[in-house]
Amino acid sequence: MRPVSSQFLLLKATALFVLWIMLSGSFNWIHLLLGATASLLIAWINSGHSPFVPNFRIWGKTILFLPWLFSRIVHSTLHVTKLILNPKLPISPKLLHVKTNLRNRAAVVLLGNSITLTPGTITAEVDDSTLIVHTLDDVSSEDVRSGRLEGKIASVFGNGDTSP
Amino acid sequence: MDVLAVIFILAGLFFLVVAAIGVIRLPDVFTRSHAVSITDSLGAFLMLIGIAIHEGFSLNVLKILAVLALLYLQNPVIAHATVRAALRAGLKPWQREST
Amino acid sequence: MNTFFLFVLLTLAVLIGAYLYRVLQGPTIFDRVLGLNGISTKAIILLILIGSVHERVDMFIDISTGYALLNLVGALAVAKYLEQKGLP
Amino acid sequence: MIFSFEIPLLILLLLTAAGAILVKDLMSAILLLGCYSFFLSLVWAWLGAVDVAFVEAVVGAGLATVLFLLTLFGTAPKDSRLRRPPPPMAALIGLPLLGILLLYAAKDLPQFGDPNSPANSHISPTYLEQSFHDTHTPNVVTSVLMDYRSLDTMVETVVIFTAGIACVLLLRRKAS
Repeated sequence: MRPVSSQFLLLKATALFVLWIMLSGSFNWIHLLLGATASLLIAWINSGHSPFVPNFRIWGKTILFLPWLFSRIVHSTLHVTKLILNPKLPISPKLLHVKTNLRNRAAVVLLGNSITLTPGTITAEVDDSTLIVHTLDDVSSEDVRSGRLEGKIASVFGNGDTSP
Repeated sequence: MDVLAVIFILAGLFFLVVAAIGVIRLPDVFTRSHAVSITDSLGAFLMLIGIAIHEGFSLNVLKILAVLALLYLQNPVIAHATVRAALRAGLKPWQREST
Repeated sequence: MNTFFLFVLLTLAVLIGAYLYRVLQGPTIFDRVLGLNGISTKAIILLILIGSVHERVDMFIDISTGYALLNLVGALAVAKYLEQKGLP
Repeated sequence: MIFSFEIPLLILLLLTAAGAILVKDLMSAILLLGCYSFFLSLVWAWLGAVDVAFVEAVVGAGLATVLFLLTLFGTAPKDSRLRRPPPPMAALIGLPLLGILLLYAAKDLPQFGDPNSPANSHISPTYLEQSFHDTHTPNVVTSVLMDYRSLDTMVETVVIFTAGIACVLLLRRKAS
């Protein structure tokens, strides 16, 4: 078992605590105390599972990456909508094998999730360096094939791709 | 304010209708999962933003945004798990016969 | 505004019917799982809409959050099961 | 207005229930049951019974599906298809008759939300006004469950606890 990162523990506990406040909606001190205790306890119990060590430096860049991703989602949603509403159904689905140079596991997770979140492409299998992507047609898979998405994510994570 | 909410909700409804049509029309699991992901990405987004505008600013808006974030985090995971299970179970993706 | 919400609710019910057709009909088990996932996303939206109609959104959002979280567990369990057992 | 959204929900509910009975393998039946309890929770939510809807959504749609799946994991042979004998004649005739009888009896019940019905004119106001004085519990539902019906709830808890122990015994990993 890896040593528990106290930063990560606190982060988890804070997220849980925010969820607690949101669900209870009460700022009574006994409720807040109960919530803090419960979230710390849950974060501590679950601390052994996560393979990721958080890297706080990339968070700002990740948040900047999200609007771009959202614009791509809107773009491809409109494209898939046109495909579905077309009476001839002009789709040519196929499986792509996409090699990725990303070495950071969090980066691969972000890549796979972004691909799946974009309509028209879906990650079917993730290996260490290969993703099998199912696409609806060639237009919707353009971002993946041209490596644009991967480039964006690589720039989010910086060039420090050395840590596996 | 309400006009804006109505516009957002109707736009969301449009994408949900398109997704339902896709789920009926498309030929196999893999292609249908694309149709479902339209719902998850833009339909739910527009719909929930519309409701949030209708509600006005309060703690509820924060909760709605949290549900939205939850949807955005979990739907790709579910879709990926389903499609991966389908692929590993040996389902062959549908292809057009003419090519 | 309430009439409009009722219209939206009825449309969503019809759309759920489309997904239910996929769950009932689906040639493979994966189509059924996919239909169920679609229905659960609609469920979350519908619950919040119903809350908006009843003007008690805060309570209904709690339900939809709980439902969404457990839905994730359920869907992953289903996928795991199918991965191990293959096509029935 | 209140009834116009229930009808499509009830139709969906009936379709799902029929599908769960008629479907050919156990896995699909489990998925359809998940659908079913989700629709049921929507009906509860629409009627305004939020806590029942919450329990139905969390336990019925979420937890029960996972528990059914765990059971399938542990017990299912390779072939989980259902082979069921045709239903007996008595059930085919008797159950619809019973349903008609129940519907006929339901006609005499007070209307939904009728302010003059006995439940709304005597019982509910008493509990709403007296429960805090009696039990000092801020939530009326909790006070009814935990104080007025405490014996009932205690025995229910015993039943659930026993079921939980049985589940743990059946599902725990074999120590090898």
